[in-house]
Amino acid sequence: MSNGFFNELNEKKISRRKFIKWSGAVSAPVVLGGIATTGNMVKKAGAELAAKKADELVLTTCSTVNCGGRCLIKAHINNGVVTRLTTDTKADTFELPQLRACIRGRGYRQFVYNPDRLKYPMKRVGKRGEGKFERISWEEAIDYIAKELTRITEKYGPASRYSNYASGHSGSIIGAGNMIQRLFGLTGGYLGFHNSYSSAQTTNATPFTYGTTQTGSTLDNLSHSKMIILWGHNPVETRFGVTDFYVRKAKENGVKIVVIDPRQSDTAVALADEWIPIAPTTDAAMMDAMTHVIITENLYDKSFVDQYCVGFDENHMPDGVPEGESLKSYILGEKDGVPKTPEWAEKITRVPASTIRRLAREYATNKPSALMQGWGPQRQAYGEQFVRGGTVLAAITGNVGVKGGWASGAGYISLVKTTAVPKGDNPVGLTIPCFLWTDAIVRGTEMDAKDGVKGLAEEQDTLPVNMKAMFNLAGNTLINQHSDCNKTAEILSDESLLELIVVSEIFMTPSAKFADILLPSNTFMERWDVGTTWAPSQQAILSQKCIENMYESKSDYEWMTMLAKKLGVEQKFTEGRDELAWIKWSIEESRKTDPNFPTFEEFKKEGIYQVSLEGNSVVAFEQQIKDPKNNKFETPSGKIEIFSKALWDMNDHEEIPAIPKYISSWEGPEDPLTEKYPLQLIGWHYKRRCHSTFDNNKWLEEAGPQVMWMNERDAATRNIKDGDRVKIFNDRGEVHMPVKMTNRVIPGTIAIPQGAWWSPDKDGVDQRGNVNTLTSQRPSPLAKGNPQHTNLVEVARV
Amino acid sequence: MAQLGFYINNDYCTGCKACVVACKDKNDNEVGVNFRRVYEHSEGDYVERDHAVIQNIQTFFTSISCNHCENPKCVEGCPTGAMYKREEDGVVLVDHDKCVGCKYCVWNCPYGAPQYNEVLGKMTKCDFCIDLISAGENPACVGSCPMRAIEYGPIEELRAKYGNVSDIKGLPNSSITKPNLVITAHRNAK
Amino acid sequence: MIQAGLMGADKIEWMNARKYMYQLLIVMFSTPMSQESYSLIKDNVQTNGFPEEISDGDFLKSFFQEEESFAIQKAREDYFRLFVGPDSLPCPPWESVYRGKDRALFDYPTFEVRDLYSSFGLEMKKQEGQHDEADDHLIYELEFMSILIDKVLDADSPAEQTAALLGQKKMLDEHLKKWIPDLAQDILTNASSLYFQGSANILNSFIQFDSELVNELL
Amino acid sequence: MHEWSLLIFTLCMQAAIGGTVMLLIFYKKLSKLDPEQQFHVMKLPLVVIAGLSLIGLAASFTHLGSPENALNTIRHLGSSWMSREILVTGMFIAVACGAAGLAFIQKKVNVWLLAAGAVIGLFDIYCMGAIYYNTLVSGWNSINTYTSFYGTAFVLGPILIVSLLVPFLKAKNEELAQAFVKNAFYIALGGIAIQLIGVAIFGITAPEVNQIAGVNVMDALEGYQTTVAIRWMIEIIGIFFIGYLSIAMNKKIPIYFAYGALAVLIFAEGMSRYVFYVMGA
Repeated sequence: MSNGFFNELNEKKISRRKFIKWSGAVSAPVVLGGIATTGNMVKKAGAELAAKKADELVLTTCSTVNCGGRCLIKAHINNGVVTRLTTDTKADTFELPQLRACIRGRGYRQFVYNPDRLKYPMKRVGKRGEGKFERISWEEAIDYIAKELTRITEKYGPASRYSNYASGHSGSIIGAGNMIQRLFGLTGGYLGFHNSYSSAQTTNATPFTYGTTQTGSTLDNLSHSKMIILWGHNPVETRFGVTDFYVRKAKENGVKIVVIDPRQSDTAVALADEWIPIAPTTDAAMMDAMTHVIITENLYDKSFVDQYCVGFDENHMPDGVPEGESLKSYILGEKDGVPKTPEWAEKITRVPASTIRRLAREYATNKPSALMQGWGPQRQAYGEQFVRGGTVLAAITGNVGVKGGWASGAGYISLVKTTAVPKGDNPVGLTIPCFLWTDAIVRGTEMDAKDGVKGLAEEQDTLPVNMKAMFNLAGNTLINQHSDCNKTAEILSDESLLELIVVSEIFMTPSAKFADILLPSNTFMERWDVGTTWAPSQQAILSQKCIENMYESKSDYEWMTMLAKKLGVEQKFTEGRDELAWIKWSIEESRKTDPNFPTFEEFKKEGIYQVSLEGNSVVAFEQQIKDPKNNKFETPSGKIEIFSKALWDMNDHEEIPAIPKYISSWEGPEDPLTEKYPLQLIGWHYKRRCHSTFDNNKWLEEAGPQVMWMNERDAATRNIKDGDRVKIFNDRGEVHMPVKMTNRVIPGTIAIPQGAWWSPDKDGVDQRGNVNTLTSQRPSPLAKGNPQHTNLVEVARV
Repeated sequence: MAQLGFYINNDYCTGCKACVVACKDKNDNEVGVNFRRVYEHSEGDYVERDHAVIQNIQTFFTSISCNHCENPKCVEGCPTGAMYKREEDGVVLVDHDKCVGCKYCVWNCPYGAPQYNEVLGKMTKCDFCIDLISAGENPACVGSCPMRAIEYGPIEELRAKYGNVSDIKGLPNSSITKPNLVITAHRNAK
Repeated sequence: MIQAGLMGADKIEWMNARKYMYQLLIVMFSTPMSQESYSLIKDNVQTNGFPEEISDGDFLKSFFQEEESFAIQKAREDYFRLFVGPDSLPCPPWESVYRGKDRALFDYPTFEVRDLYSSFGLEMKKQEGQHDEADDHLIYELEFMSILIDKVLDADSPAEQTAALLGQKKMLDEHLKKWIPDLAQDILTNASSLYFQGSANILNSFIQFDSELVNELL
Repeated sequence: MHEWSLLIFTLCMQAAIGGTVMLLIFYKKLSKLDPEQQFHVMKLPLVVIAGLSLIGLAASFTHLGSPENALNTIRHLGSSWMSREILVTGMFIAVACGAAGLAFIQKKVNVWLLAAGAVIGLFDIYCMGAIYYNTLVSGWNSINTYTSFYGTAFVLGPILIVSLLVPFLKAKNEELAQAFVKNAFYIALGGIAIQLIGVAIFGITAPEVNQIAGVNVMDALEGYQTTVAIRWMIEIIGIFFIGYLSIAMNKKIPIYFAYGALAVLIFAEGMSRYVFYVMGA
């Protein structure tokens, strides 16, 4: 380097003239008031210049998306960045199996560091649903929400405020939905919801048989069963904790496994000795036929029925019920003249009569046997009948409360209980079925107890006001997971109905397009929480914060604290705790009820609290069966209610029968609409998505492309070839997507994996393959639940 | 160390592809480059007797990476000698200094193991996660299988433990390259 | 305080010109177009004053001929759509996305740039509990250049000047020149407003020109 | 189907090799002319053959992912047919270019070089065939691979040479040109015969599938039946053209028709090779 390098400038290629001319081009220093052209960088705190390369830190954590698996994720962190993910590597034993990440858990690095993540709070500028937003600061966003919320509450009252059901990254202990309802509760109350999109029908119907939904046993039971029937249950893809691990262990012990499902699911392929294809919405008919065989061939457990059941036959009926209403009389067709024989069922279910007869005999004679019900078939127009049908079969064959048996029904059980942050009470005290939120927007004031509204006071017979403010946090149920997207889109786009929609999301999902205020949410690696699984939950994992919040994202609790401050209830809302403090509080609370729940320090070090099944094996209703004297069922009659007086008193016998009956479903195989739309459509939980999360992950798209399954016969008659792009349509909507021609689905039925992001073109035709473009908003009669596997459609080449 | 090999319990493979994505995550592979692949094999048909449906649909999944064969045709056919079989544990590797990206090994491998990487312009393949093994860990795919259906180890041990079936329906005949692979066949794959 | 002996008056003027250029680019890419920035750029920047190597493909000229409020609105919309979100970004302004392994953030470029900043005693301004932007965001790389130009101007010894210029050379050659052309190309293909087509051209051509200039100076 | 570079490579090489063989056959007759005139006539074909082989070489490079390692490709002669083929092809190209260069310098065609080129060329086609024959791709490990390669050489070679030689020759020696076209016609017919034999054998052997993701060749070619049919029609038309030319030479049909026939045949052989690579897709 010459001494003063400037003085050689003249000989250099860049001529002076050019410099002179150029230097005048940008005259005034371009420093704008609001724009910090400098100042984003500051002198380095602490003198050490070249940061020593910190050695790798490995933290155990887990995601808190609404996934049943809850796998252990180990984040390898190098100076503040997650560079690699691994999963559980401890010893893998029968009592304490490893919680290995499935295909979804493997793609989390692309989830956290995806460039398409929402980064800044945004305000809608175009029409609602148009998807035009501009960046605003957090203060602006919180001010706007506070101002609007107060205005709406004053104008319409607190009952117009609603926080939507969410199946996304909704957290658990300190979940977004609970926290906003806590905040609403402190500022006048809100319209709450009951049920869920996963299990509305089974949560409502099971108690009418057993008085509770806790009908599940620990999975080590399965190794003692002689036979397992997985009815519409596909744990391999839906990931109910480590169910597939235990079902495999059972299979190794020679247990016969039968899967009944319109699709030959991955569970049927890997675990089942036999797959029985059945037409959707007809499961109850097959159950009735099986009951017919069990009764007529005297295979039922007489003593069990006498001692523990009500409503089996005429002399086990509660009083005040006319003749011929018992299970036996219905099955033998004494009143309606139609005996529910396997031949009768064959025409409805398409299952050969001989198969029904054989299965019934096998199930009744091989004791104990486990009839495990999946949540798919209960998500139908008359899903309640399927649920109670399963419980009745388990009862009359005496498989309830015995090791190796299974009480069927909802099947909830959790060995590990965690305490969530309390929601506090809700002065408004009203809840609606979560599936009817669109009705609450358009005709809220007409919704009464018949619509499933709970908590109505004496003088109140309907909801006081339509829904006006919607908080859709960490969920895609605003449009993607809710039925009938086109109709929902219309309702949302009408700005006179909902006056405020706040969405907090990680990505730009179809629901986020309808936001007025769009808040960037952080991911599980940037916040604290504790994760558990769906039933049977055998473990809790500390969802540790591994990295700082990305961009300007915040966890829902963080921005709600700002909102609470703005609304003047910060102290009551936070009780002086931040997110981590609440987790520590929750752990202490859990330790009160479960002494060997680890302390926060142990939990942080260990990362996981897993209850070994050794000595903790639970069999549902074991006490009620062993010692019925002082262990009654929680039903009105204290017994298993095959005939439910409570249902009878609702006297809507056609839609809500007192005993489980097959009801020919609207848009079912016998609906006259089949002339126009001959094919039945069902959805299924796809292994590459957790509801709609991960739909934008390209690795998972390669592993599981979004294709519709169609039987080769149905495709041939419509001259469709494998891989063609087809249109699937009915009166509610139209979807264009590629088809996979396969015999792994029963003829007459097609299947679309649920959860793909709704991508309508300009005339509302979905181009991605969202099954909810075609599903109906007509709720099931008892639970008012979502009937998303009850659809009739037609398919044609595009 | 003796010749390494894989064991797959075909009977329990659910086709969930956790192994495929775990391998991609570990090797940072692009879409389209899969060192481990899961193939679905489905046959059989329906008989409709008036309204009833009788089926004999037989489906199973097979997870295959590279079987580091005894006499690998990819090594035999490779013009540059880039594809070579390591002495110490018989793992077949690609030497990127020699590989010319002619893709001839793709046509020679019965199991689709060589995966061409457009960006690199060279062939890449399963290397048995020798770095993880030497660090005492399991290969990415073995540790990822929810059904515990993939194991690895010296091939003789695997054969002693699980027999020496390496031919099932849908898989090319093992006589071609003598794969170091032991399979417990799915009931539909025999 | 500028050491008289070290630099002639016109050299200082050239350094300032480069600094103003970087600040102009920061303004263009760090905030959405507003009335204020519109008039400021319109009055202070004569694109025909640029040397031939730096050209905006006279998009800016025609941009300023457009009706003002329409032009501003289009530029604003483009800014959010191209760089901020909420939809998937056609041109994410991070080096890691362009040079990294799988188009994700926080890849090796982030760390290289972070080391380069810290070798000059600089680091990202940290908000409490907030990750904030990745270090290799376009704005911070441009700001680093303008800070280093100040260092050249305020240097007390030729050695310091050279060190600062070497820092600029490293940022230009090992980073900006490697991803700005692709970013500029993405902006050109995706931008709908003339403003960003113009600024993309300026950004790209200036980076090439500046790199030549710095190499000349060293 | 993305093997365009290989399609061009194989077609060019086989045409060049076929041409060399034809030149060798015609050489005896051509030597009747005085050397200076003989060179003048043979100059163009020699250049075209060298040119074709260089185009083929270039095409093969575009097929490589990392051409910088190209020198390594002959290190595995022991077991890899690919190595052997590259070596032999390299030798043929050297000889072909050498022959053309030498001819220009000495203004005389060196018959020994020509003969060497022909021999190496024929062996080269065998190597090319062996590459595909030894893979596990369903449909390639059959005699049809060899016959279609040799067939292409003996169809395109003669027609190429004839369409280059005869325009000059016609002015000087009418019936020699006539004889050449007739010879070319017969050899081309032979070429087609070889291919037909190969197709017949291919038809009767049951192709097994030795690759896990491999598709039975019959299914792979299912969509290409029409293409194959069209290909044979064009081939026949091209050959018919040459046949007509060979008998009706004097009726003032401009010899440029031979170029037309050549183009048609190249297109037909191109289609055949395209279908061949579909099997490997």
